[in-house]
Amino acid sequence: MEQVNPTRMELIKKNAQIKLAEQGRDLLREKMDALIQEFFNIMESVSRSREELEVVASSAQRSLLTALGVDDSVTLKSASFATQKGLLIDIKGKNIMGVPVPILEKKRVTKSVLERGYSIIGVSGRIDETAEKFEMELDLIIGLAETETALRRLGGEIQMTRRRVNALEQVLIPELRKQAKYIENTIDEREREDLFRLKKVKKIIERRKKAI
Amino acid sequence: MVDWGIPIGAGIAFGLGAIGTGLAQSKIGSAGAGTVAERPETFGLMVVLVAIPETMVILGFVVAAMLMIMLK
Amino acid sequence: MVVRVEYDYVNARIKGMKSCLLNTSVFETLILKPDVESIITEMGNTAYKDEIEKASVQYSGIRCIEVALRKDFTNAFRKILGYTKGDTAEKYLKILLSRWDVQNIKTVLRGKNIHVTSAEILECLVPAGELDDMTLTEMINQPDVKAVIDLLATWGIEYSKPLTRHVKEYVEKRDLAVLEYAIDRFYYENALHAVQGDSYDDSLIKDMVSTEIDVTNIKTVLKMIRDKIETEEAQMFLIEGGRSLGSEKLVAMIRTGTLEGAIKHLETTPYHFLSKLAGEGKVGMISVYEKELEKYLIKRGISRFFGDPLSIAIAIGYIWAKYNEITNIRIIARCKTADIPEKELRGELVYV
Amino acid sequence: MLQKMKKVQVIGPKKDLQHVVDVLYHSGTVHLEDVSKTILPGDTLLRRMDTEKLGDIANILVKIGGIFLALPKIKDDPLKQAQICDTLLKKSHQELVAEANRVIEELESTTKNFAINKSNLEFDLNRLAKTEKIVERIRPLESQIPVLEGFEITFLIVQREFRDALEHLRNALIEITRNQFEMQSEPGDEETLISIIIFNRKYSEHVHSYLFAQNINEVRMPQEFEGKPFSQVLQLIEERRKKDFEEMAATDEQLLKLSTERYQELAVLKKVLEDRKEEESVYAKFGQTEYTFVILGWVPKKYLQRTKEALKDTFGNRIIVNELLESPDKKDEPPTFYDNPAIIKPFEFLMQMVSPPKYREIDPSPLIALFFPIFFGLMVGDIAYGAIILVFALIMKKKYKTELWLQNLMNILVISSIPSIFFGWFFGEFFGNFGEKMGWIHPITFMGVTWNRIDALVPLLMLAIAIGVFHVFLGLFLGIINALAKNSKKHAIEKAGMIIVITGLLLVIAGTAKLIPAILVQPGIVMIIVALPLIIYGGGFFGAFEIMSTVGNILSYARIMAIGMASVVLALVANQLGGSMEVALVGFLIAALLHILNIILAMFSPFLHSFRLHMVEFNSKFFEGGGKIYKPFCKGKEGG
Repeated sequence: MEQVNPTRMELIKKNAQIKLAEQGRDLLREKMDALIQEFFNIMESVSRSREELEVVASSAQRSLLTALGVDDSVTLKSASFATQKGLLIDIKGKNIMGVPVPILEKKRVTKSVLERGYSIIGVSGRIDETAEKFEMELDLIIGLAETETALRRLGGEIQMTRRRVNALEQVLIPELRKQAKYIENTIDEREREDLFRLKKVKKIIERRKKAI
Repeated sequence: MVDWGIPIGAGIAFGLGAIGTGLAQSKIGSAGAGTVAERPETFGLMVVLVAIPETMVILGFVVAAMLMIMLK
Repeated sequence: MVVRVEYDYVNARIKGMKSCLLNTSVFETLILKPDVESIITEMGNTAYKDEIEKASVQYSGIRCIEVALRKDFTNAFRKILGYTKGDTAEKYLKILLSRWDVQNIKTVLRGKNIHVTSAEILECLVPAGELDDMTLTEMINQPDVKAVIDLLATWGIEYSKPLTRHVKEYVEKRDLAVLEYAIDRFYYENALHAVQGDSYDDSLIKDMVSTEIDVTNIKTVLKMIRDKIETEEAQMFLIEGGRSLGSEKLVAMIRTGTLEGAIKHLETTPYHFLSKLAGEGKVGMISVYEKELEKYLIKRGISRFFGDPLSIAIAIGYIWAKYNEITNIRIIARCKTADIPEKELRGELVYV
Repeated sequence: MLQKMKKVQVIGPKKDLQHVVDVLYHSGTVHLEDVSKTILPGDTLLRRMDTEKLGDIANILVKIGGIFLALPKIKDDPLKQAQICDTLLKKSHQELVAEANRVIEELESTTKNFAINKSNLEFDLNRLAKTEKIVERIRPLESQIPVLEGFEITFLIVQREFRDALEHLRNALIEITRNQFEMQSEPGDEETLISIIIFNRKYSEHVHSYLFAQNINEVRMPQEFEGKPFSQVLQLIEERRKKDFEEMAATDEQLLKLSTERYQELAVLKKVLEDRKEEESVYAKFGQTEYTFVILGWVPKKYLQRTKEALKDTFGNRIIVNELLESPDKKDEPPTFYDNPAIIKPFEFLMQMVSPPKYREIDPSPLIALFFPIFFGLMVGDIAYGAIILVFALIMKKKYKTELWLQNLMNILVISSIPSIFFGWFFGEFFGNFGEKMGWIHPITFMGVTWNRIDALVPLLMLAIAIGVFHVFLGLFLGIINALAKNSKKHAIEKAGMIIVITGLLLVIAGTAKLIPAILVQPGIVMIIVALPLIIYGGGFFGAFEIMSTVGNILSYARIMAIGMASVVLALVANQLGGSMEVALVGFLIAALLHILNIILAMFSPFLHSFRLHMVEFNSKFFEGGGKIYKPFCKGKEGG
């Protein structure tokens, strides 16, 4: 506190700083509100797709089980050889309130029976359905990956903003206020001192006048 | 001059019975062998089954013997 | 006298083998068992004892059961084939056997296509067919798809023909399915070709093969409709030689564009039972139809037991019954691994 | 007689289990049932007894079986085996398992390696044979093309339908190799052409990648032969084959050596372990709760008290024996316990060969014991034959004491030979008509007939049929009793109807044949008409067909006479042929030979047919079978 110059000039400066900080805080608050709103929007869609994923996954698991039971595991594995291919996904980005969010270029993984690489004559419908359900699951997972990443980024951003707001509100602004108050006090004190001194001087002058 | 009719008749009666039994037993026998190979516990039953067609040759023999003895 | 295969001995043995199939009460106990381990124990009391014991040395759990079942099935097949060695009946059994050859060749080709390790391919083979272990191992040792086909040709194995015929197309399209279709189709054509005669045995096998073609075609049609594939393209995947469904009928089915419509076409055929299913609100799932069709096929196969007792009918009936049994056991065991409730488990089984 | 069985449940504290099992084992009265079959799913209280011990024995046995399979078989050496067996039996369970594991450890990897090695060699030989065949097929082409340094030779197989692919290939090769190549084609078989191309090695990659996409197959050789001239390849194959064979022989020899060293030990170990497993498997039949065990079993009623007391004496009130009520459903069928006097025992064996009776059925074995020897005797009917069979059976019995089944069969023969001798006296036969010719014996005249089997053909036939009628009626009568015991009135009525119809038929036939007063024909007809509805009610319309088969069954008893006849005729022929010989010795030899043949036949044929008459004609009238045999838990499991 010592480094503050208790001058009027300084006070004006501090007051300006306080105003700026308050403005910034308000702005950040607004941003946070917006982010939170966006966050909940995405959150809703994520939980929806999560539920969907669970349903699809359990039904895929079930199909797999049936196929394993009826068609024997080696047949299934053999069929899986036919369809083993890599999966290419393009990733782009977009901005939500300054937060970079990925967008996965969706090439649908779900294929028609003719695209799976095995002959449909020789592969049972169970295996086919199992493949299809897992492809659906994969589609969902990819979609979910996109939204979940966005969600995580947004969450991070919200937290950061909140920290900033807090810093402004609880540290910076009170500090500035304190300083301004101090300057004000100091200036007041000094003024009172001056007044008193002036009065004292006046008294001395008057006494001298009488003495003469 | 011997009367050949009776012995020939008896021979036919016996022979045909024997052929019939043989045919039947060959089939039953090979099937029986198959069954016993797969399930040894059926051996007793198979013996009986194989013996069943023997009725034919026995009846053939009865007829033949009757021809020979009674028409003498 | 007509010279025929000596079926009396063979069929008596097969009937003996049939009597070793599990009866319903054993199935009930299996279904009621709480887990896979207790199923293994229970199977130790059945005809599967030997194979279960052998497999349990190497594997445990579901793997043990699967290996034992596979082995037992192969053994049963080999046993029957052993009786008919040199007989004309061998021809019929080989038709049934070549199913595994086709499957094995496909597996090897698929594995080679994506460069799976040899050990992994070997694990997926079921050497129940004519291609023995040696041939299969040599096939796996080849570097690529074409080399496998070349090897088949070099050794004069007939499957090389349809494969070679389509190599060019495969290379152009880079699509293994081309080769798979070729060999699948070849299997059916070959089977039908082998039973051109008019003996009882020939007609019996022909009936089975053509019924199978029908079933396969119906499945194909349903899949095509569901995935909305153009009629012209879909037509290419149909197989000639069905029992009661000609290609015209099948095309008409595809043209309807809906599963219900297609199934309506089947009403006058032996496959009318599918239309009953359509009303039950399970539409859309091909596997539901497929299950019914397979049930039909299995029932038809097993019913051969009541055919001429001195013909190939008995062997066919047995093989289907055995197949059915093994599938059922596998389903039970699989369901136990995932704690499927008993009621749903029963739904999956194919009781005949 | 079949014994009444009681189902019992023995419950006690777990610590006494071993002891209780011992006591039960010594009392030898309990037929154990598998408790685990009665455990309901979801029953957490009662569990199957743990049998971990069994698990490791089973595993060891499988492994030993595997080793056994790999080793060549060597003759059993009973002396040595007994020695090893003694030492093994002294060991405790743990020691035995340890011993077995030690043996497995020593041998398994070795035998496995040998086996793998052998199968690999077979594999290789197989492959060589295949390769050789291909080489032989395409070798002729090779000679047409010069072998050049730096050039590559490739063989092609072309389906005839793709013949024009060869033309394309030629064009492509011209382009790739700038016309520096050689190409020859020749028919391979009906469907294929074989081609050879030779080109500079620097174009190799190019050419092969072209071939890859064509409808042409390259000949694939095993890698080690790739690119070598065929003469060399053939030579290599020959060398390899020789080496393989040598290796195979060496492996075999080593296996044989191993076998001579260890076979006896392994064989005994396997047997001991198998016994142990059998003993242990008993435990798998018990149930257990937290602190108690449950044993379920059947005890014959007459042994029940004894068994209970035995348990009570040792354990006091700690062990509870519950008598369970019999549940009426089929699942709970008690075991069948034959308890017949020794003379009937062998005939139980006959019954078991087909199917033991069910618990609630009448045991046919005493009846078989009565009729079987009579039928046999009637068919053989020769004093000398009977005596010879008796002696033969006694000798066989003495010689093969351990073969249980043979003992049973021989006992039957001994019992059956007695009536044979009796009927021999009755028919006056001693080696056929030999005795009569010698004036030693004569056929007995009884009921106005002289029972000489050759002359008294018709009376004998009548006798046989009469026996048939009696036997079948007896069977039907037993059928009624069985049906009533099983509460199936329909069957009882059907059988009763059958008796009446057959009686009626007999009256009609006998009446029309004037064997009995003709007045009896009408009552006969009436009986048929009255009883027919009974049969149809009881057995449906197919029941009516049963009448025909029953009549056939009765006629089937004619075989008693016919087989007897055949025996006599063969004996006569023997005597006549023997007697007609000029030289007495030759005649004697021929006669003896034929008689021996006849005796062998006489042992076999009457036996079989007597058996058959019981199983087919008699038992079908009442017998159902399919019971399980009472096997008490005691020493000598084969007892049965």
